[in-house]
Amino acid sequence: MRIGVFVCQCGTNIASTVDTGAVAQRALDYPDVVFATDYMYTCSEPGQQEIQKAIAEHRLQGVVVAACSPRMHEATFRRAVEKAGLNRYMFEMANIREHVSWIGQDKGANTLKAMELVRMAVEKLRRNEPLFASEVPINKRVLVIGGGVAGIQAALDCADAGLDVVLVEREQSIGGKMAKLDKTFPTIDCSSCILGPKMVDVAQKENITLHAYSEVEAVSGYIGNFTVKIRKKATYVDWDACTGCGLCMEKCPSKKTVDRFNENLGTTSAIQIPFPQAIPKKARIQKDACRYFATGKCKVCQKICPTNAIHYDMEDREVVEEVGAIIVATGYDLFDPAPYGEYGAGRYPDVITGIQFERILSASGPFGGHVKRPSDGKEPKDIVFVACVGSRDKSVDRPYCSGICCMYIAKQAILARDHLPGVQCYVFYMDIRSPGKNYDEFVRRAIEEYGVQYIRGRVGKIYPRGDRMVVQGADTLLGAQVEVEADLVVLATGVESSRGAKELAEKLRISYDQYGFYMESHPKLRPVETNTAGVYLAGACQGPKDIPASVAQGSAAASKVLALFARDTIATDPQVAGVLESVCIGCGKCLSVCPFGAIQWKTLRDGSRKAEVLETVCQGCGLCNATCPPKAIQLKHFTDDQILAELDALCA
Amino acid sequence: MDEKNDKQLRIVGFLCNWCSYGGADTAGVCRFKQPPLLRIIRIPCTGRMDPLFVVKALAQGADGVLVSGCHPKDCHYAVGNFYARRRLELVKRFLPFVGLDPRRFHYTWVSASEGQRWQQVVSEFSAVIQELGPNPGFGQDAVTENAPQAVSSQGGAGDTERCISPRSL
Amino acid sequence: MKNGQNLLRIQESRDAGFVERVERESGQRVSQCYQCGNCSASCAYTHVYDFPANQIMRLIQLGQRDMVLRCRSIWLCAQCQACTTRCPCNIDVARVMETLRVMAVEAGQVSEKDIRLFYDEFLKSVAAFGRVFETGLLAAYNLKTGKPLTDADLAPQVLRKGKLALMPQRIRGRKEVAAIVRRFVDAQPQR
Amino acid sequence: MKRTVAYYPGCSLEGLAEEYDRSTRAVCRALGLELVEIPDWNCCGSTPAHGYTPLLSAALAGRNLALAEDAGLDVVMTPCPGCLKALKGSLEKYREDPACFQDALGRSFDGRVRVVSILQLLLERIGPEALAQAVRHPLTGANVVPYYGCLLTRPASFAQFDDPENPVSMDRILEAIGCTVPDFPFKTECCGATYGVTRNPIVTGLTGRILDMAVRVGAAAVAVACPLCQQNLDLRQQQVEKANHRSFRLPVLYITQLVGLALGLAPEDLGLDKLFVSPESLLSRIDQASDTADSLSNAG
Ligand SMILES: Cc1cc2nc3c(=O)[nH]c(=O)nc-3n(C[C@H](O)[C@H](O)[C@H](O)COP(=O)(O)OP(=O)(O)OC[C@H]3O[C@@H](n4cnc5c(N)ncnc54)[C@H](O)[C@@H]3O)c2cc1C
Ligand SMILES: Cc1cc2nc3c(=O)[nH]c(=O)nc-3n(C[C@H](O)[C@H](O)[C@H](O)COP(=O)(O)OP(=O)(O)OC[C@H]3O[C@@H](n4cnc5c(N)ncnc54)[C@H](O)[C@@H]3O)c2cc1C
Ligand code: SF4
Ligand code: SF4
Ligand code: SF4
Ligand code: SF4
Ligand code: SF4
Ligand code: SF4
Ligand code: SF4
Ligand code: SF4
Repeated sequence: MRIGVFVCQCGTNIASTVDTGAVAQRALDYPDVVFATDYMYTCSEPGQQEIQKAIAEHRLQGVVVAACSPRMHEATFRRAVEKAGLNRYMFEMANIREHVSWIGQDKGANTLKAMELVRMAVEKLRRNEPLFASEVPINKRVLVIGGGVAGIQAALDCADAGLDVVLVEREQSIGGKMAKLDKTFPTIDCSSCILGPKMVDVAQKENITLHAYSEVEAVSGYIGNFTVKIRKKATYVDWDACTGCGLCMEKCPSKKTVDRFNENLGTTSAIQIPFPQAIPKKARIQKDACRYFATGKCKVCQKICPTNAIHYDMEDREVVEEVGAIIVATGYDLFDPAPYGEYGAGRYPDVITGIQFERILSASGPFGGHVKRPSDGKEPKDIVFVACVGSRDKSVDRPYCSGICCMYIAKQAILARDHLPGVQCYVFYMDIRSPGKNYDEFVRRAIEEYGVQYIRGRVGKIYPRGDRMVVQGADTLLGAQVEVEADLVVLATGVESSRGAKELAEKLRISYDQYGFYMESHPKLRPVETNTAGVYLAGACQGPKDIPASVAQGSAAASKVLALFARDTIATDPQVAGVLESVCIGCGKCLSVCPFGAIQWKTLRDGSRKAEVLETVCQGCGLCNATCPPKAIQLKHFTDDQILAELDALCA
Repeated sequence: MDEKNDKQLRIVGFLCNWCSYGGADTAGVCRFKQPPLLRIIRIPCTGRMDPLFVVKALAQGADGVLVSGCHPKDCHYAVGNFYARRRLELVKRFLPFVGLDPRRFHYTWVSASEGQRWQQVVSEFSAVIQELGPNPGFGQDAVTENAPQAVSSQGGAGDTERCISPRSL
Repeated sequence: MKNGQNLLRIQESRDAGFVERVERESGQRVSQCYQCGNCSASCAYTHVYDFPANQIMRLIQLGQRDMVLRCRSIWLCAQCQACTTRCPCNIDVARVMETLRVMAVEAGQVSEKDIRLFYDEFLKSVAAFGRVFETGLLAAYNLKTGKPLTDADLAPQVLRKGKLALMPQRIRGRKEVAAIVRRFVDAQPQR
Repeated sequence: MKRTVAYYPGCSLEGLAEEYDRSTRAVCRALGLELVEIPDWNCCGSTPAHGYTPLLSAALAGRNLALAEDAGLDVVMTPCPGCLKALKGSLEKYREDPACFQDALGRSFDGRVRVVSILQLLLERIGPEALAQAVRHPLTGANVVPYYGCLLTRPASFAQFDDPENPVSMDRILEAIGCTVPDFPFKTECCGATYGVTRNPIVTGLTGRILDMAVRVGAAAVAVACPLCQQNLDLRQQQVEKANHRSFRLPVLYITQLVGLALGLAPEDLGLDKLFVSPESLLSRIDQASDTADSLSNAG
């Protein structure tokens, strides 16, 4: 190999504490080096031309630049050598500025160190090989998992841009938590008025395929080309036939079915459309509540259905979708307050959760929007809200803030006052967290205009006295124990990761934190990407989030997909792992360590099993390389050979 | 001037590209002075670290080996540094058996913004190596088993792993 | 703050090592208390405390050693464990209160002398007989506090039911028990 | 499972709570549980020892555990939650630092024993079903609220038995013997504990609150499992009534007394005569109820 070495003076940045001339001179002694020089500003236009000229003149096959950090200019020089006809990977940098000239004053020691670094770079370069990026075609369809507001937003944005969208929702209808809300902070607009049209859009867009009451079973493939198996769960109603007329619900004799959409505050029929605005508006039989499934008798719905949509023998069905990118928007679940025995949730009917109160406030809720307490239907005179139930509490393993409850408490207190002007609201809180635009003003309005009493302290115990509940708490501002008698107590239960979040993450090969929230690539700079290329995040599945933030993320994830799909192919980074089949013993260690699932089995003609790297999936971490017992799998550009050569150059 | 014959002590550093290499750059940009013993080899991730590299370096006469990567929950590749920690911990325990002083090997976590911390890591480790003197080769070191880690800024090494991988680790 | 102490020059009265000492001796991370107030909300004695439990925790965090050790709350705490059961930071508040009591005795800063006296008489009784002699304990306590009529209203009833022993139970191993008590009590400074 | 259990009555059960001792022994005997009183046991030190230093408490209580061990017994039962706490604390201290513990104790100790309350013993060794079967006179028609007191199940990490906020062990026993158990929100509220003597007004206040809640939920009697609770609720009930200007006249019985009644044991064996508030009202109700039941079944 014919190697050229360029030692940069960087003005005086390097030259003042490194004898660049001597370094260049010394480089000529290294094997394969046929040309060496020092230069004032190597990265400048003329500096780059100098390199190109030398490549031509000295028929160089590789170039070493000893200058600043490769994190600064590696890309610049790679482009320069490429222009002169070399492969961009036949280039190495020695960092003699950040790692040498700027950190030491002793010119002798610095010069010596610079020489060694150059020698290491030369030795590595001697073992470099040309690498070529490959182009893979992109399947421009996108899968959105979860049809809450975040998923809906992402699906609509993608569909608006003309993409084919597959939306998978686990429940019978899309809408997520927002569909259950009455009004929304900080503007108090009606949740279904703003979400409803978006849900209808989803149903009407021709390029959105909605699989409701379905779950993702398996995901294979990689960015640009995923294959997804989806299980459509049996609804016992043929949705192609069902018109959503609701006759079956009316006539179904099994009316005592717990109404999950209304957070167990009411009852519904065994065959049900969860709420009037449901999308798709189709009926489903809840098997465990249906008389026919229990006793073999009934079939009332089948008789009444005008379109013969009922099929008791329906089974789960599997569909396969091919997509190029995946947006995960599976949202969150709410903390079950049962561990707080002292609050009596579950034991006392008038101790409810925030989402239950949301249903009580809703005109389509169990009480038709009249604020009543569940125990006896009386209108409450005093309502107490308890903040941070299952949040910021290490004793129940929920040390994080749920981020939304301070705001929804203020909203619910305001709405309660709007519904029942005579009602007095109290809020026990530790801190009020309201950092969004117009958020603190909203809380102040609750306090100042709506007269909501905020009490700074946690609640110790809630117990019944007569037909009211006594809330025993502290007012730490007063330094006193306080008691408030209430007709209704609302526990602001915290946000936790969606049920099944971890299992889904494993299918998608994305990571999650210890509480089951998905991990973004970078908390600030790559908030909707995951470490698995082609998989993006939106909404509360990444962490507690309100609607504005969820929607913003939905759009952000969609824009990431659009950016990816703006090209027909993707170039892959060729610095990936590769397997030397003759050396591979088929032990499978690399398959089990690869964090990205980039390695798969390949069977050779002789029947032997060898590892094979999916170059488009491999991220180039090198874990497999370090793990492989016979060193059959090597990370290109960072092979054992290359690293050991650097080591040898230094020590030998 | 021939660097090969110079009796200066040498430390080989293996630094991950994303965090620690950047941290060393930051220290440079901030002009944080450091002893000139260290020679850095850039690797994509500490997960790339083959324990063999450490042993080879010391066997070939490097006076010290320093490995540094991203903080445990910050790994660019999610879990690479987690594997690294387990492997390097084993190396550390293995060194005394081949007659090498385990103090010649140190691993830690430094992020790209922690220039100051990098300066401290390098200075302290260099001081340790200077105190130990030149590497006499296999079996020659006055091995102190269970020698307390001489570098105090090891912070990250003991940090608890909070990043959970979807695959069994 | 109660006690009319509405100005605290934090550094003047600060004992910097206090938090650490309390943490070490109680095994509890008092510095993790984030002042939610649940301990005070749960404590049945907050109404008689001079400082509610959460303020004790706060004062410890601020290193206000004297104020903490001299306060009455630590002596009125009944060790009912309500605070400990409910603290969201997993702090065993009752254990902290108990630790403070021990520290107050060591420092000779006991505020509620009669409660301390009751403890002393109790242990004397145990050391003497191996078991407490309730009648004798009550008599001694009443005599020493100068409140001879404490619970006098109950005495006739108790006697009628034959429930109050007039003679102490002496166990065989009382010397051994006395030795145990002495190992600790003698090590304490006198009030 | 070994039927023999080491029995640690504790000082209270020798004095003001002697009926707890008597009824405990009687009930265990009737249910086939053999109690072996720890020979020459000593006071556990109670709150005062703990107030000095937990290690003193641990050592005083520990002597009893060591004696039980010497007697070859591996389960120690004590009816008193105060003693229970001291004995469990002793085991904890031993586990923390065996050497230091043995120094304080002045004898050797293996830490093999387990400490349980009478409730735990009844539930673990007999169980509600078997108990219900052993009942001869179900206390049908009796509204009895279970009052556990603050110490029995708290702190949870220590007690490792039942729920710290809403315990149900006593509820289950009461239901097994036929009682009706109303929801009682003050199951674990503190009654004033040891401050009967030193801070009487605190006790009359806290105890008054508990009795008031018991009356509100319709209790005809309170079941307790703690001698201190019993003293405050029963012996001091008159003081409480005076301080609160109202009358409760609410019988307060040890759970063992109630179980004994249901098992058909003689009132003398249960020490019912030792209660200050007469249980007459409760007993007559039960009689009435069972009379009606009898006559109903006769008629049927
Ligand atoms: C009581 C209460 C009041 C609130 N009030 C307001 C308010 O006034 N203003 C405001 O801004 N925010 C409010 N919020 C917060 C709001 O609910 C959330 O910000 C929002 O719902 C988050 O949307 P999302 O799409 O990320 O999640 P979700 O709404 O949870 O939607 C996730 C969807 O994914 C589906 N899913 C989950 N797992 C899978 C799977 N494996 N496969 C397929 N589908 C799956 C779920 O069924 C669900 O439909 C309130 C929250 C509560 C609890
Ligand atoms: C003390 C402090 C500490 C902080 N610490 C953190 C932290 O630790 N973590 C964190 O996440 N956030 C932190 N922040 C917040 C962080 O600074 C902002 O979130 C972030 O900088 C916002 O980025 P931006 O691009 O929206 O706005 P900016 O950073 O304000 O950038 C706007 C740019 O637009 C230019 N500009 C303005 N008007 C015009 C015009 N008319 N024409 C052309 N150009 C224009 C400005 O010159 C500027 O360069 C901190 C903020 C402060 C004040
Ligand atoms: S299943 Fe039939 S009856 Fe029921 S809603 Fe659908 S079309 Fe109407
Ligand atoms: S068959 Fe089932 S779903 Fe249909 S009407 Fe009868 S109970 Fe309802
Ligand atoms: S948002 Fe408010 S109520 Fe919710 S967890 Fe955070 S601080 Fe508590
Ligand atoms: S204004 Fe800033 S400092 Fe004040 S509460 Fe809001 S976020 Fe915190
Ligand atoms: S280099 Fe990393 S991502 Fe690539 S195959 Fe190996 S382990 Fe997987
Ligand atoms: S670890 Fe190495 S030998 Fe084992 S399967 Fe992978 S490539 Fe082949
Ligand atoms: S243990 Fe003490 S401080 Fe805690 S609640 Fe009980 S009496 Fe109050
Ligand atoms: S309950 Fe715990 S965190 Fe809350 S104030 Fe008390 S000690 Fe502090």
